[in-house]
Amino acid sequence: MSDIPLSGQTEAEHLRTLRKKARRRAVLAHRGLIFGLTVVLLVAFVAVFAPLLAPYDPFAQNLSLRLAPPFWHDTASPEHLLGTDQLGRDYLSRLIYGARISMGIGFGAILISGLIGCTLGLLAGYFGGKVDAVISTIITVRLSMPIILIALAVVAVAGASLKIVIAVIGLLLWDQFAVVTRTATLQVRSLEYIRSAQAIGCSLSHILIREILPNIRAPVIVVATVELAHAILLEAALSFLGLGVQAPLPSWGLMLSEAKTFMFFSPWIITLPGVCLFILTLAINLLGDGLRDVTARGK
Amino acid sequence: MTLLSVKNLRVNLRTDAGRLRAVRGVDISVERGQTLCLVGESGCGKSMAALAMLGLLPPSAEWSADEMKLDGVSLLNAGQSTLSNIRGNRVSMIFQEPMTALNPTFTIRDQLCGVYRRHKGGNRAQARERAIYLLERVGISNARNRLDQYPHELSGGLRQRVLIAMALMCEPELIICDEPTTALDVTTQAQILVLLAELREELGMGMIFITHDLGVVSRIGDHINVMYAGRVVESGTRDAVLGCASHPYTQGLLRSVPRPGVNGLQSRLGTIPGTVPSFYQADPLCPFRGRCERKLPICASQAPPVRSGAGHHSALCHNTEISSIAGNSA
Amino acid sequence: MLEFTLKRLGLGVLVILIISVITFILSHVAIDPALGLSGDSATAEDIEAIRQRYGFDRPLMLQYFDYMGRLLQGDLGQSYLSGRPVSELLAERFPDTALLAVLSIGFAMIVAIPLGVIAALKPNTLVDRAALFIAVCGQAIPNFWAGLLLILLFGIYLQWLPISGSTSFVHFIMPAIALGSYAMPALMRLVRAGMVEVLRSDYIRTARAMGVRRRTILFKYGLRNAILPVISLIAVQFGFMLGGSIVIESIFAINGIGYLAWQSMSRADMPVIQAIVLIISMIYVVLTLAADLLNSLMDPRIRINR
Amino acid sequence: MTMSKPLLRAKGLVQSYRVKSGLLSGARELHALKGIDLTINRGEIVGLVGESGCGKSTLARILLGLEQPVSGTVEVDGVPVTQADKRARARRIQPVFQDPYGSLNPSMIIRDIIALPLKVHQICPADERMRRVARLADQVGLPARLLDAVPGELSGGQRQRVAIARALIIEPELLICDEPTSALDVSVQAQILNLLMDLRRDTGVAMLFISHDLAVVEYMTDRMFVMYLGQIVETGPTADVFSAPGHHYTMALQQSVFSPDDDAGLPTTRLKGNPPSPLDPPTGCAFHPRCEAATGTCREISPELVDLRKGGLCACHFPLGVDSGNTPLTRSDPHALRESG
Repeated sequence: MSDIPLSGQTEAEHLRTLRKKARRRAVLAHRGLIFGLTVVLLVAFVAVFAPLLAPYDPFAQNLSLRLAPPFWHDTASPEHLLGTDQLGRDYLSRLIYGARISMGIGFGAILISGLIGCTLGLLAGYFGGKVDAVISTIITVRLSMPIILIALAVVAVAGASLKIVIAVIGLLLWDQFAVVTRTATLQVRSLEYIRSAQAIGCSLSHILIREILPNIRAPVIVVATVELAHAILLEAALSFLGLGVQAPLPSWGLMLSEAKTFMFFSPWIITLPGVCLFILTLAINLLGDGLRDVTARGK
Repeated sequence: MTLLSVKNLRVNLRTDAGRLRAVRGVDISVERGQTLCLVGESGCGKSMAALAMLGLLPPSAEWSADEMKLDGVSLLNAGQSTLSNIRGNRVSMIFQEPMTALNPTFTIRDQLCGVYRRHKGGNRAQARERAIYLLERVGISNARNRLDQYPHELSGGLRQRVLIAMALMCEPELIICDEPTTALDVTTQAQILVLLAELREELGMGMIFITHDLGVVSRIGDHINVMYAGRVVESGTRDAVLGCASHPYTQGLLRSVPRPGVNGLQSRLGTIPGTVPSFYQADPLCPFRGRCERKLPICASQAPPVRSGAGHHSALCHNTEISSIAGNSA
Repeated sequence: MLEFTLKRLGLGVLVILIISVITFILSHVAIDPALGLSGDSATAEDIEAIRQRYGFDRPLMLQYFDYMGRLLQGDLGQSYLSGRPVSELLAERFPDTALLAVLSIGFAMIVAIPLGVIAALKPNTLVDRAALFIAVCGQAIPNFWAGLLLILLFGIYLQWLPISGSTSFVHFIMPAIALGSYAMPALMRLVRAGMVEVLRSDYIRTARAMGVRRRTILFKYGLRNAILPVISLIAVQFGFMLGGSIVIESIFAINGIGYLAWQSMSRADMPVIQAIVLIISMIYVVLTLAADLLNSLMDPRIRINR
Repeated sequence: MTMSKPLLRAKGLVQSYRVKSGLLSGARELHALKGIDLTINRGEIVGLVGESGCGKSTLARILLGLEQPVSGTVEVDGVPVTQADKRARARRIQPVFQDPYGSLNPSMIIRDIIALPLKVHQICPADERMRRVARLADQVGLPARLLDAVPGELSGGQRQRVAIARALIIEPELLICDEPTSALDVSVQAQILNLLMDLRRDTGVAMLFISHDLAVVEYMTDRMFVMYLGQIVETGPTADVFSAPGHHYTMALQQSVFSPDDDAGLPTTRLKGNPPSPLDPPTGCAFHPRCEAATGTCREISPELVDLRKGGLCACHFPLGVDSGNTPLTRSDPHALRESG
């Protein structure tokens, strides 16, 4: 019955393929994104397959070969590529296992905080009014408390274990998720497709999960990367202060802390774990920036 | 002498999907005391053409023209500082969105007087007198007190009036209005149109009025350029273009507007089938050929000629006769 | 404006009240305060005696009101370790931490604001990329590691700066750089983003169409509107500096409240810890309140309620 | 066409919002609707005209059940509908909104968007659903190949067709079209208006057509209402309202319609001043500050809707086309009130 043949389709399809191509090009041309993605995947791979990749048992001490320097030194021990620590443990193996701790704690923590933050943000943004007032106050309270101090205090009270550290970091880092989800939901809420869904008679859960969530995923993913880096640094800081992961587990932060007494004579012993931490967080941040650039471009 | 004369203006925008050819060779000429309407649907390049004339294009844009003269002086190689001295002084521009077009953190006085003192110098009192005079002239009651208000304290209609006053602070020779009434209520729109027409008369300015609304054109335009896909497809006096439209696109547009006294049960609106062609390909042929009811075989092989009739009435089409009456044209 | 102030003030008080509940739980519920007060060598009877003397056997609500009452009088309790009043300890240690935080935020601002503005003015150029690179690196370097590297470089190899202590201004240079480098990237990004957004706005286009000079547009219109959100972020970051000082102070042995917190932490000296948490939170609340008020003074959209 | 029982009847709808301006001064009331009566018969297209802030979108949201009025009732088929039978109402009344770029979920494909109402109301099995979607897409002039696209790949007009298809798929009896073409170009607007007229002819669906554009309302509707600041100021058969408007505001609106004729001059505006703020409405007749015929009576007494001509109501003390001298016409004349009450 339509009297209007819509012949412009070739144009829309043409644009669609052009945009897709452009986006692929943008992703590939984004050096930060590619670097970040590669490093994060690599570290994840190392973390998963640590037992297969590590040349030595990371806990095995060899007191006769303490503080052996890495390969670029003249006095390097040929068996230990990156030398040994103050107890003669193979440094490369400990660094490989350290990736496990960092990635495990990082991902575990942002899973918890993402769940808390997104739920609060969605509810606050969608309902507004009193719900928003209450949730916004909770967010303000959380922002007002010094993270490291609270984390340390809780760990001091509850005892330091891997699970506790994950839980504490997860329960503290949800604020940015909540803030960003709330803002994004507020923007989407007033759009007419949400009103259409309401007028169709869709249930609340359908509206929140199917209509809103998929359309705010881009900013949430970007926050997730920022918070992943944040969680990894926070774990390192807690362990560095002696109230995070406990010895003899090889956390990079703990390794730094244990090594700092020896840094005057063996500077590489603080350089190596620090470089690992730096490169991993750098990669995660670059990945997040890259995702932000690429998704913003699509709009 | 022609106030503003632009020949073969082209504007390209660099985008992810390639080079978007927004304006593809447009000629514009405005006389003092005359209103030229650029009319066309969204995306036809009318706003880009106007921004190019003032050097206000976004950084992603590049432009070229064979000629661009203000009062006989070429602006083709003018630097930013020359253009900046012209803008707001000899040529002013008013935009569509009154709600966001004023700086929220400065008072009306700061913004009006700033423009005056930038171009005309003078002391605070002079600038203030001029601002009050103009605010009253554009129909703002209580102008003295309004001076110290911030934009968010005014309604949309009032803000548009403030913007008009701001554009007139230095008595420009040419004013460019980019859809100045589109965001306003219909009753306010009529008031603003009358105001702009009166001011043009009073100050002897030339005016370029950009709009998508043929009804508005019929009320305020002296000369009309109908734009489609980055080109002027028909040009002529208001009476010629609206009364004896020659280009199939103009005719289609005019047929698609609901007219007073007509109900949908009695007659259907005319429509233009299809959609606008790609903006990404250089195409010297007629941009309208894919949607045209009167297309000829030649349309697919040769660029359309400019068919001219009496009194500057012309259309870019193979299959048309310009039939306007010479007596009607200015 | 007055209403806005009162509203913000009310929120601040509410937030501090909620935090006081949390610190109360930390110091009175999570661990047994009687155990802490009595020391390691106390017998079960000693502990019971202390519990009764301090009223730790009463209902928690009563204890909380007591606690609040004492807080309002400035009594923050007594350190388990030294036995001295916590308020005294804090007063001793606070100046060093405040100095460190001010220097750090100063360092961050001096680097971030010019870099952000320049990057915004020349987007996608070498300057912009360099600024972005500095920001990304600053964000990724763990500040305790940065501290250690600074010690190695300037303290050990070059021997330009002292590596520990807080006796002179010079002692604060390295700690301030280490701590400030973490706040700098966020500030820089916000300045850049704010500037880019403002420069793209309709009213800047209007100003350009009216021939307003580029200089005026950048520094009068642009910076003023772009700086509004930055004020809030500086307040927020200052709060983070105070909290983050714990790591840096422990590395550089600066005798501030961060160092005190770390010392107390390892011995579970809860009165000191809860007091520090409370104080830092209060400073944060006051600073963000001040920032909001400053913002509203500069932004007529908030200042004038229609 | 007219039946004894109207499809939809709204009685005395009042809506107000609390606009918070601060802690101390308390919240101010924004009276969005001040007692609206409105009926829509089966198969009828009813127009609702007014400018921004007059409350027309609020009315649409109340009729759709998206917000609750402070007082007043909405009846469908003579039965009052309440918040409880939201889903039942949704099956009979569906919206078409203004913004074609905001009205479709950008992360769903067109096919699923159109099918969503069927799924939510569990009307038919999945394969039947897809057949219905295809049929309706054809009916609204949407090429089948677009069904697997996402909204971002469609033009404004195509999106509005999708919105219309989604609204029609559960075969509602009433479409509430809230400015369905005001974001579209004229040539696309013509396509959508034609489509709506065709759908009305083929399916007999009734419509409430909300617009600020009087020309479009004249083209589309059988009967119309004119709203100003939360009140209906004039109503009647569209042809009558246009041929002889009674309210001065209707007249002003009519004069603000510019048809593209070659001999039209500058518009004549008899309106004074600027539209008032809904937060601070004028006393008496809300239109009096802008009305050239306003007298002292208009400043003090709010006129009620009275019968002006057969089937038409108008709320004006001194309506156009009625020579009443200096005596206000409406019942709200204080003397008349005294006599009757």
